[in-house]
Amino acid sequence: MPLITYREALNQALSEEIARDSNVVLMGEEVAQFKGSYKVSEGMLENFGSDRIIDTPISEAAFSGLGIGAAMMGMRPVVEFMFWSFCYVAFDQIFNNAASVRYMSGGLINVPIVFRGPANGGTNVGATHSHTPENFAANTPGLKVICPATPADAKGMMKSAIRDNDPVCVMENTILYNLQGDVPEDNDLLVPLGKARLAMEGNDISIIAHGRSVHTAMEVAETLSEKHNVSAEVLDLRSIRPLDVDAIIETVRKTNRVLLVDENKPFCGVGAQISFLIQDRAFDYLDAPIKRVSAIDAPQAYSKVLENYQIPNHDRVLKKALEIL
Amino acid sequence: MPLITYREALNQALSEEIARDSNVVLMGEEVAQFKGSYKVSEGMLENFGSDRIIDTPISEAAFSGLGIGAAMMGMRPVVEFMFWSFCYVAFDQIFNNAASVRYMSGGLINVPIVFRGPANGGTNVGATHSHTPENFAANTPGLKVICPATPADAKGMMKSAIRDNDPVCVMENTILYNLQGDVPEDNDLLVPLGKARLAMEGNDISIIAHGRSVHTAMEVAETLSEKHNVSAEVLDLRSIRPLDVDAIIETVRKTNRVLLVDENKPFCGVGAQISFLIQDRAFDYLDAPIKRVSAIDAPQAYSKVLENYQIPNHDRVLKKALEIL
Amino acid sequence: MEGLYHDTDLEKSKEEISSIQNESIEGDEVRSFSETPINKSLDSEERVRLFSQMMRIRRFEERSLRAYQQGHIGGFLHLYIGQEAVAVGAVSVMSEDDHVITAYRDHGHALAVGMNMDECMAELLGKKTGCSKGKGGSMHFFAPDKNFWGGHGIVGGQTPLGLGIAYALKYKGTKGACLCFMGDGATNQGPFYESLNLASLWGLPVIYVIENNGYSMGTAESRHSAGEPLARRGEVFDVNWSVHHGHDLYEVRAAVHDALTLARTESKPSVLEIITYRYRGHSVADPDQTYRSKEEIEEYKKSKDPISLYKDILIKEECLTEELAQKIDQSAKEEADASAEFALASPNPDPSELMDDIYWETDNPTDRRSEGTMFFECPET
Amino acid sequence: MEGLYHDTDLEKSKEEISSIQNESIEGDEVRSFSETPINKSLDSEERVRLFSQMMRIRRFEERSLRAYQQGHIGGFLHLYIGQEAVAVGAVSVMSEDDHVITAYRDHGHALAVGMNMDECMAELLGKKTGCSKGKGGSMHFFAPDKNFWGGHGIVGGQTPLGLGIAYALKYKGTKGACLCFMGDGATNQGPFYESLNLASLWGLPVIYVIENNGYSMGTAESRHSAGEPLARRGEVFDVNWSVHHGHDLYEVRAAVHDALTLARTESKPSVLEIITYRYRGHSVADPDQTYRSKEEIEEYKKSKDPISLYKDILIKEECLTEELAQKIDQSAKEEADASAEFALASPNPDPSELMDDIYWETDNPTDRRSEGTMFFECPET
Ligand SMILES: Cc1ncc(C[n+]2csc(CCOP(=O)(O)OP(=O)(O)O)c2C)c(N)n1
Ligand SMILES: Cc1ncc(C[n+]2csc(CCOP(=O)(O)OP(=O)(O)O)c2C)c(N)n1
Ligand SMILES: [Mg+2]
Ligand SMILES: [Mg+2]
Repeated sequence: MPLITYREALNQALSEEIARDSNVVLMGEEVAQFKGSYKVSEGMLENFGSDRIIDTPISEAAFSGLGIGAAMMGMRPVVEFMFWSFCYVAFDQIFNNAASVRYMSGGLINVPIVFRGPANGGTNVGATHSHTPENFAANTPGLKVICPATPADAKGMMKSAIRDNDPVCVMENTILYNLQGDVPEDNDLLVPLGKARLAMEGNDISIIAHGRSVHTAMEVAETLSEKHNVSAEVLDLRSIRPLDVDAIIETVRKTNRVLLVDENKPFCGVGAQISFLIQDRAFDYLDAPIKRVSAIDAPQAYSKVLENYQIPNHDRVLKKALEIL
Repeated sequence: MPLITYREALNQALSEEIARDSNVVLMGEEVAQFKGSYKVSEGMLENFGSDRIIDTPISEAAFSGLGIGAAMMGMRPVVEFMFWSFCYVAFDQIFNNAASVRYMSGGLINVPIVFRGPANGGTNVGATHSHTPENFAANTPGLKVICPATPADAKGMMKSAIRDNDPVCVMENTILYNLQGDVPEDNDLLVPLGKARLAMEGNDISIIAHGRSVHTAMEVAETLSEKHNVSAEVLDLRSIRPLDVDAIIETVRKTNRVLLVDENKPFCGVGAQISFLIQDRAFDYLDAPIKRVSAIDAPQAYSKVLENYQIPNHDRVLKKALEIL
Repeated sequence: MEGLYHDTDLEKSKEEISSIQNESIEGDEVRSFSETPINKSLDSEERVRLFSQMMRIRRFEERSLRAYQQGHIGGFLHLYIGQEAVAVGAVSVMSEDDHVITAYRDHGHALAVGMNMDECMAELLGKKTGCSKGKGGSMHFFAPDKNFWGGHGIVGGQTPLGLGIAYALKYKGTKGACLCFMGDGATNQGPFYESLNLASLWGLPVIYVIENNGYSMGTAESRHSAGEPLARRGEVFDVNWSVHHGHDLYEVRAAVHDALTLARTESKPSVLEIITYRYRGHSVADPDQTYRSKEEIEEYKKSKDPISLYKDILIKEECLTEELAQKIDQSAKEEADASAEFALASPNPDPSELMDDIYWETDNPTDRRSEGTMFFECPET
Repeated sequence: MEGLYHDTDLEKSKEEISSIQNESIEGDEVRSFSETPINKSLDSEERVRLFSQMMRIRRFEERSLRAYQQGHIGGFLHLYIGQEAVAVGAVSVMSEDDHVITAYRDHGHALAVGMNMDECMAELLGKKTGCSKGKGGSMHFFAPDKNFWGGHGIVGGQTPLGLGIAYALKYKGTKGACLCFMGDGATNQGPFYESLNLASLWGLPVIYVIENNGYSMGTAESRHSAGEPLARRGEVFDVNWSVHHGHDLYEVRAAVHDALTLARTESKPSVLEIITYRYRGHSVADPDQTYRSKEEIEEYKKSKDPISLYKDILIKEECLTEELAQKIDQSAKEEADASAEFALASPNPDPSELMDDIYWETDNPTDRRSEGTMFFECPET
């Protein structure tokens, strides 16, 4: 299997689906001539031309809505946000129109659109550019939301998202773009939405995470094993909605101790919902309270020192894991 | 104590604060000449003139941002959304600018603004008009959010919100506007943010709710007492952020069983966060899993029959309570 | 609204705005729009059908108002009464490749595109037989099979969607256009301007039809917008624009036809402002007394009613007699009554249906590719 | 950008756009803006101070670029180099009751209003001594005590805030105005148009200064906007507008002075478009090769550099000698170097400070009126 980056995996997924289906187009700020602000769409303008790879003005509300209108008509637009943070200026289009138009039409319409872009902290770009709205999207029936953590998932889940007949929010991570991983060379590599990935098997504690926090969880699991003789299981959620509740319950029943890690701000972050589900469905299996590590509850700080502490990092996660054990 | 409606209580709070402080103005669509879409601001244009009670065009992003800019300059604007649902077209202004400008300026600026309006379902206005974004607001450090359930709180908390030096989101409820209650005739009636209200004392189960769900919880508590010989305690959160965590833990320690009721959609709704807090801090006091009743997980339905079932109603809450007991 | 002819100063701007021609306040000159090819080409039957459509819309809405007052309808009910010539005129010049999208005041457009009264009235009553199965309500009528994409409740929120429909048409090489209706108040929403810029920049066949009824809820145009006329907002984006009388069905047809032709042949957008008036409150619940006078409403009903003006024209044109007009009216009333009966007799949706129509995938379980839990609180079964 | 003078066709529109006068490509005619009262009134010392300010901004940014390249700065760094005459010219005609707000390319404005290099450089390095204590970063400089309200990262997001500042000034009866700076790309955000309408409707003293540097990131103006010039967008809202050369400090001063006077005396908004150019990539990380040629950049540096053009003028005006200019330059460099040393030597903020500056109330615990838990995950103590 070829070793490629998360960025290349996304590029392959987009390119393959654009080649495969003439209804698929990619649009967003700087995706074409500039090759993408994070170079995800490098080479695509040359390969597919300006009808398929489309530069937009800084009009997120208009081009999100444009994508939704086009999707209602049977196209399959992939709309890039340079950062997911910018969905705030297009919030109504995504959270009302994309999410509700099927319902309000009694099922007459469906909206096969993908909204994608990075949603993460850790790059010192400050409060307005570091939002992680997967909890907002997952709160909204009608939307699906996924957070691939590996190159293979970036490719396989992106392809599934594009072929999905419902609106899917794909939340990537700028820090993962350079991450390398094995990715099968398969034009039909489809990783289903809603299926978690057991990233590491273990017996003593379940660390449940998504996005970049999966990698932090893996590092902590290694430290736990090496330095503390603790065998941690790591579950990568991959998809927030649909959610692999069964896999969550299974690991909890096995280890009886849970640590939830994600980059959301804590109040009503994804971890809150998962903790509810666990205590609801595996109450008798819990040997200790469920703990969470999320972003520290401040607007995202600019300073490296502050931000590195603010987002879940190895030490904070390790410390919390040890508290549970 | 005079018996007045929730609507009149809001009107009194706004009027008293406008009379008291020349920096306070009320602006929004139809608040002046039309007297408010829900007549909350009836008579205020006549009393305070068009400099203080200001009709705006349908430009939520602009007038929210205008309010924030004016608040940065020391004014205390009260910005009305005809429905909180319309905050989606002003999302960036509220969730970035109002929430983060203090932080990004290292504390040089504060934003004493109130955003208010109804945020509720139950009136058959469909998916786009029935959002309850208190979970989104509470997720966002920098914002405060309150959901008064009674006329006395509507008045006392609104006054506190206006005098608060931080941005406060006040989420009202169209169905409560006609609710009557005793409200002290006190120009300085200030109900502090962040203090829950024990609405009913009991021993067997804690029903924790906010907004209109408090009244549903009370009805259920009565049914439980009358028909099932169960003594329920009802805690009205009143404020979501700040949150009265102590009061929550106290009632849980007392009854050992918890039912959370709110109108949020379930995934990452307010109940999710509260369930996390309870299991985290009162794990050993729980005799049964925490249960929740929230809005059923679909875009808000238009049909009365569907919507009355969709939002937490007496029967659904009762059924869930009985499951726990 | 200062005077009777909206505060766009229709009268004053007559010279500047070429599209407004031959306005005759006294109403006794010959109107030039009957002479435009698109109107001349109408045969007598077609002319009468247009009359009948306007009549049907009005009677449908009057009937729905009664249903509301009788407590059968909840939520909002925004009536279109007074504006009928806009939807009927515009839709009547559409080809089968043209599409429509509008705001929440959508009953007129729905009936004009050919939705039937039964499904519409049933939707108002929130019934299972409604066009959206009772899930959308008054503000959210849809009929994609009739190229009608709703019915949208958030002011201005449909303007980017209309752009997307036009984009898809152009992308697929269809020689069609999208008519995107909106109110005067909706011009105050930012996404409209973002859309104008994109429409012009990319040459998209979208036509923004501003139905300027003089008020955004209770706010008169002069209190919500600076700079007039509103259609001129297109100018600075190099978008064609013009202003028209909405009480004149022929003028609406001519204007929309021209814009559609421009869209089809040159793939260019337009902004059309159609001056019109609503007789009823913003929605049924609104008192309607705080912001305009009874006299103003009466004056409009008397001298600018699109239906009676058109009736007079048809009688002059000898396409219609008073008698036939009465018959048409009577049958519209009966159809509306029947739709109310249909709606009343229809079943309510069942709570078990709450979870349908959210995701295509859960509605088509055999084709479902995703796994996992999709819903987190469902009706008890 | 098609040619060298932006694709606003500055040349062609010369006749139409009254504000653009006496453009001399060869640069040897006398410029009329030196004759306007606001410029004539400048004494020699003041003229030199303006030169020095531009120089300081340039050297500061060059130094910050080096710090970035050395790995001391993370995140974004959007340099203003090439545009200095806009901020310096505009701010130089402000009175003490006038206010400024801008976007993320804010270092120039910050230094122009009088922030010192140390606090700015320290902020770039995320240090405790930074103007925002390391919490805001490059895009978020603030100095309310100097009437400077930031530094805003979301494109167009500051346009309603600027409106609000103007609103507050008018409400309080202060005869001041708000200068709201924005880029050409920012005109594509809807809230700008909502703000223009409100500014005009309510007569608010806000001046939108579009710093048109020809590009929205890598997207040339002709690829992001239809209809030119951009300032004309104000016209349909009845907002005064004009287009100006940003390489001419005197012209910027004259234009902003006129707009400020209009704002102060008649409480009317304006849109000023200032044609300018940035020499560096959109941000430091950007390669800058995909969308414009080296030749284009060189041509601008050679013939339109605001600093060297102004230097020539001052020498002609006998306010400056080459020698003095060199000295000023040298001292700007030294000041910039010193600021880098200051920043490097400054302490980082401590994680315990993460929770400060979120709420006024938690920062002022003795005055706290609310109760309950405000934060849900805090640094361990
Ligand atoms: C974003 C948003 N803000 C406010 C409303 C509430 N609202 C519904 S209709 C309306 C007035 C719209 O006026 P106009 O666009 O002129 O259309 P008309 O009602 O006259 O047909 C308002 C304020 C809304 N639905 N959406
Ligand atoms: C809403 C939003 N969308 C996208 C971005 C990313 N972005 C930052 S600056 C920029 C280009 C802005 O260009 P312009 O307004 O011309 O200003 P300039 O950079 O030329 O000063 C973009 C796309 C953003 N910050 N905010
Ligand atoms: Mg209107
Ligand atoms: Mg630019």
